Amino acid sequence: MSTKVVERKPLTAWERSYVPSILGGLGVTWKHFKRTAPFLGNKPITMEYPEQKWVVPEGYRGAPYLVKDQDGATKCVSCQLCEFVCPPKAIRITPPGAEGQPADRANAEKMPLEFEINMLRCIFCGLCQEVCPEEAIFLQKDYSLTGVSREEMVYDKEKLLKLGGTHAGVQKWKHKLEEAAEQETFPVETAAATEATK
Amino acid sequence: MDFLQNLDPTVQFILFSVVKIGVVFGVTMSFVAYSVLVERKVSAWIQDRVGPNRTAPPMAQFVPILGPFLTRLGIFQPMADGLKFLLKEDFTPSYVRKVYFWIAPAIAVIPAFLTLAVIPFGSTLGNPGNKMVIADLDVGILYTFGIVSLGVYGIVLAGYAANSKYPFLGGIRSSAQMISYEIAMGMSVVSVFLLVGDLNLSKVIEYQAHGGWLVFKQPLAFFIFLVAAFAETNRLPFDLPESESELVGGYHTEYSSMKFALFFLGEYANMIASSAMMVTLFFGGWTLPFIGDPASGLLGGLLHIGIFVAKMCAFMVLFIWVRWMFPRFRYDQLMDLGWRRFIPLALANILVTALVVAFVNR
Amino acid sequence: MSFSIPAPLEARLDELVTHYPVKRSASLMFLHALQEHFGYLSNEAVEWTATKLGLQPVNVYELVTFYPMFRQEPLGTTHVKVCRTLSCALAGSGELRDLFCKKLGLDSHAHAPQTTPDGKFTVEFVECLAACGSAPVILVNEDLHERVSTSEAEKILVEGGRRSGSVGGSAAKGSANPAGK
Amino acid sequence: MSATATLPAPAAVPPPPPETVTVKVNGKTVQVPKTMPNWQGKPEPTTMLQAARVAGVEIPHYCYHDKLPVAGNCRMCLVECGTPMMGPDRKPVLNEDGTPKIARSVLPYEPGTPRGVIACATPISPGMEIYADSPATHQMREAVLESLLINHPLDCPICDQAGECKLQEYSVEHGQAESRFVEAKVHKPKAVDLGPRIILDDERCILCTRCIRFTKDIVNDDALGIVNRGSYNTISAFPGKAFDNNYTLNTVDLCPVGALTSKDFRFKMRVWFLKETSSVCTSCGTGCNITVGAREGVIHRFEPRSNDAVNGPWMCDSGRLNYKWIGRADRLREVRIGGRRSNWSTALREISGKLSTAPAGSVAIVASARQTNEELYLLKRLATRLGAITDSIVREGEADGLLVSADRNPNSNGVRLTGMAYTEAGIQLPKIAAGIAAGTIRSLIVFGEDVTAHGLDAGLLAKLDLLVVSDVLPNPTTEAATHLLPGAAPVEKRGTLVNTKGRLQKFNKAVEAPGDARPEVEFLQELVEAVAGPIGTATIEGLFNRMTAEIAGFGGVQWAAVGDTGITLSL
Repeated sequence: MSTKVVERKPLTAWERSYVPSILGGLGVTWKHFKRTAPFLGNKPITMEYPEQKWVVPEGYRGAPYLVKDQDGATKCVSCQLCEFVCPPKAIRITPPGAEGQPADRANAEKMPLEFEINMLRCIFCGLCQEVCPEEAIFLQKDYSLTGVSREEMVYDKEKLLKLGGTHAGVQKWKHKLEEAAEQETFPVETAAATEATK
Repeated sequence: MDFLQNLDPTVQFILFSVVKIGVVFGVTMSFVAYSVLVERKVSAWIQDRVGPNRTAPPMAQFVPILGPFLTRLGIFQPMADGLKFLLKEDFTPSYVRKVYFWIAPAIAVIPAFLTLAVIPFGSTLGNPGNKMVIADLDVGILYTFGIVSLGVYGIVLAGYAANSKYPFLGGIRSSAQMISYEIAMGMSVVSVFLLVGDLNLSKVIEYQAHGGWLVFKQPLAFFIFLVAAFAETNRLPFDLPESESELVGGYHTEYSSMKFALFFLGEYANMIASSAMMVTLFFGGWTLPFIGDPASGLLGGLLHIGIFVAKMCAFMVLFIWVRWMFPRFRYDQLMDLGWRRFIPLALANILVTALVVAFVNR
Repeated sequence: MSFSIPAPLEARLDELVTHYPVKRSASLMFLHALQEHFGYLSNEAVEWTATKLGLQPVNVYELVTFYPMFRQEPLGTTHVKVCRTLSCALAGSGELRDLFCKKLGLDSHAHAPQTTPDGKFTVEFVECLAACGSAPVILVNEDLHERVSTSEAEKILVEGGRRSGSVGGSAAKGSANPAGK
Repeated sequence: MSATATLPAPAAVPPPPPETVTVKVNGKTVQVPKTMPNWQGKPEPTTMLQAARVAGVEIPHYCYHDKLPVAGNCRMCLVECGTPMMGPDRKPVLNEDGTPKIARSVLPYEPGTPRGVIACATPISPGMEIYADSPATHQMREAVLESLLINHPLDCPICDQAGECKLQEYSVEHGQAESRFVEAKVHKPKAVDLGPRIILDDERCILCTRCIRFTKDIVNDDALGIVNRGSYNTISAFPGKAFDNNYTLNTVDLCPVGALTSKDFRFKMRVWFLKETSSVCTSCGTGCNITVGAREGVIHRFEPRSNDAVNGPWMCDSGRLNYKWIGRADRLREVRIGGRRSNWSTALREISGKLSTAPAGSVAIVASARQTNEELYLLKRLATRLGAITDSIVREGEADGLLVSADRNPNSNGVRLTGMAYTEAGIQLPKIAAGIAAGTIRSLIVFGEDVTAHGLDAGLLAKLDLLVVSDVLPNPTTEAATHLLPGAAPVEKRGTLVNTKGRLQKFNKAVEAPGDARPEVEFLQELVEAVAGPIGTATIEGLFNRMTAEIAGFGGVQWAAVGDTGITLSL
């Protein structure tokens, strides 16, 4: 630990009268006034929000939505890791169960029966996105979420998928199925699986 | 006009006084409203912002070009603010001392308006007897100081009545600050009156109309008066009674709605009064270097009023400007400045002026 | 399909069991015998073996799926085994197989043995047939053909088309559809 | 190899023989018994894995299971070891400091290369050193895991085993961070319907054969086998034959990976959300120890809890799936008086008022052998005070020689011990019926049984002045009740049961009872205190201790002595 002692020059009498500082302050404020006031410069840096929209930077953590793959199928396989990791417990997933609807894409076997995010609880921490093994949930750019009731702010699966849009990526399950179809080892089963893709 | 001239002088005096009071009061009120707007706009521009630019009455949008332009300038903002002050819930906390709590805002605002009574805001209007001052007192300046020192009661009472520590601290600070600077302010003016030789403010203007503005003869007195005026009106850099960052809102922390608005009104009315005083005492009042004689006609009278108002506006802008330029003083610095700098300086100034008047001007 | 074991065969197998200290040891011999008789091992054959030897069907089924020489599907009348081990592969057995598959309309990339729909031919790619010196080698039913050329292969196909069925249970099916190439 | 002999494991493990062997595990010297019980409980030379356990070192393993024959095929338990070196004179070679020189096991054809041995199947020898933490051991584990993961689909997100998967756990603990395998994986059949309760995912299977050995050696139903060859090995039943014995779901527990999954639990809930509560199965008199997995008041599964004195690590499928009625929509959840909704205080006040003034002999109580000892004890106090005639209902089925008992009541012994039924249950029922018919019995208290199916039909019940019924699900008796008290299912309360072999076991509360329903002990206590005077304790523990002190059959056992796995009473 070394301490650096900052040498402060003693103020001269002129400086101690505050006059130079006052003049300096006047100069600074005048410069800005001149730049911003109408008829002089008119260059305010304030963004006028509802009309002018902010350009959301890369990596911004907005509302988490579910995404679909390029074939329009739900990517989520209902592994519930996000539900587990979610610090404010905003995510609520209902797994399909044994008789529940089959996944809408080939080979994934499973997709959530219901997927709810309570946007009032969500703290936009991004852990759900980080933990998702399927790249099915992403924090997107939406930052102004409004509603007139608490119920409305609980986004269900349909809404989340609609808002989330499509996210292309490695189609893990489809790829596995294609790979399996190439192998002739278990032709009967793979044929059935291929049929399931349609 | 003739029937006015033919009225009984007493009736005429009463009639004119009532009109003058009404006009001065109305103009001051709208001045307060719009100085708030100017304050917001100027601060916005100094900080590269836009300032109030949304509020508009519903019909404003139907006026092409002008409507949106005025809206962007925020012309309608003070109306909305005023309406809001009137309509907001007037909340009185249960723990306050109710009588004082209710009286305090009134005490804060009334002296500010009373000060304006002795300000000669123009020469004459219409006939030569009709002086543009509500009360042409011969002891105008004493009256002013007497009234101004009452203003502190409103703030002290507000701080005390709120029965809460932040307002209380604000009130304490305020009383100390105001008392301190009143001395410096009063002393600075003594030298002016030594030169003029009269306490009537109209006479001060008369003196300046011929003898030149007193700011050139008494720059030190002006400077002390200016700084003390900032302190007296609780404006930055001397807004310690309010100081949001330390005392939440200072003496008016517990106030809302119209009672809060009265404090607000009081502060701006004080600013206006101080500006008017400075214009009168040091900047020749309604005169200009080449316009010194009382007006003979209606037009000239209005011109003089215009000159006065313009000078006053300049000071208002100065008040506003300074607010966005300086950081707040520390309390000990404030006291130090008042007692150990300004009072000796003012005393010295009196002495020097007295000597000059006694030996040189004789 | 009715499943019946001729009495002499059953008697021979019953006798076979007595050769071993543990009944289970006879399972491979049973399966060979049954495959020889039926041409392939149906699930019924597996169950019959298991019952005979006091086993669970899955125990026998494990054996059947383990050994490549056991078939669970009927074979074609002409069973062509093309060697795919190194020396034959270098000498062009891959092309031979492609030729067979193309002529017979079979998928040349399939892993498992493939039989034509009319049941006449089965083509299989197999491991070493132990005649590396005379590659490429193919085994047509029980006959080894060495240094097989394309023309020879085509000749084999023609011969096979004429063959009227001598291999196992699928023979009847094969001859029922005489429309050759 | 008979399953009958193995399943109900011997009541008391014989004390370890005095003979011990000294071995070193990770440099720590330990004395281990020369023999230890094998999967059937018979003494066998102690293996390295068991010795390491004694030393407190867990050697990772997949195919090895305490209660299954050793197969030694997963190779996960490979460890490096060494034995004392023998000189040509057959004397131990010594180091310079006088300690015996240890020869590390090396490959015979590549001398010097360390060679691992499988700890699960290798018996220890005196002076042996086990290096469960050496670099070579770690390397072997890493290699084995890599090999097991080559064709594994890595579909943990959809796999029900995730969270309790040995493959996951060991991969984290012993595996490599990244896969070096770039070729296409072998794809095997997925979601194969193996039987009515089991789904098999062949891709996830690591061929440890635990399931095969379990069904062959424990259940005696040799239904599964490994078919095909090499990389294409799959577990399979014979085509067309379903894997459908009453113990199939144990293979799901046994399966160290997610290959065998339960159809019942499939895709229902991730295991890490489940709150686990120790409990006891109440489907039959065996009283298998179970773990209840519940989340937010919903029961998702029962799993066996290991208890060698009762069920070992197994339980039957019928018991395991016997939980769905608990969440049924038609559960009784309202207190009813004369069919109208009421509340507990009113109902209990009315009942105790009527019972207090009932003449002796005019009250009958039908208890249930599904009730806990504490409830039965309270009922007995009530019966004693009222001079009531009591009985319980017999419920019999067929025993399967393994875990399912012929007695389908979980607490028949408790009923006998508390004296709610005489040596033989059910013999008093005709007397009660006759009493009601004759008008001598005016009040009937029924707990958890449908008496209309046992000789007390609706006509008889209509003759009663007071019919107090406590039950969980509606039935004709609850319809006829003048006072209906909704009770709690076993998973919604605490208590003790005595199984057919006299094992006293306690179970805990996993979820809350729905609606107004309350555990019977709570309201019975209020009722008994109102009618028969204060008991002096308000807790289950206190009640239990009072009961065992009063009733000789319980042998004065204290609640604290019962423990998680129970205590055997001499009946």
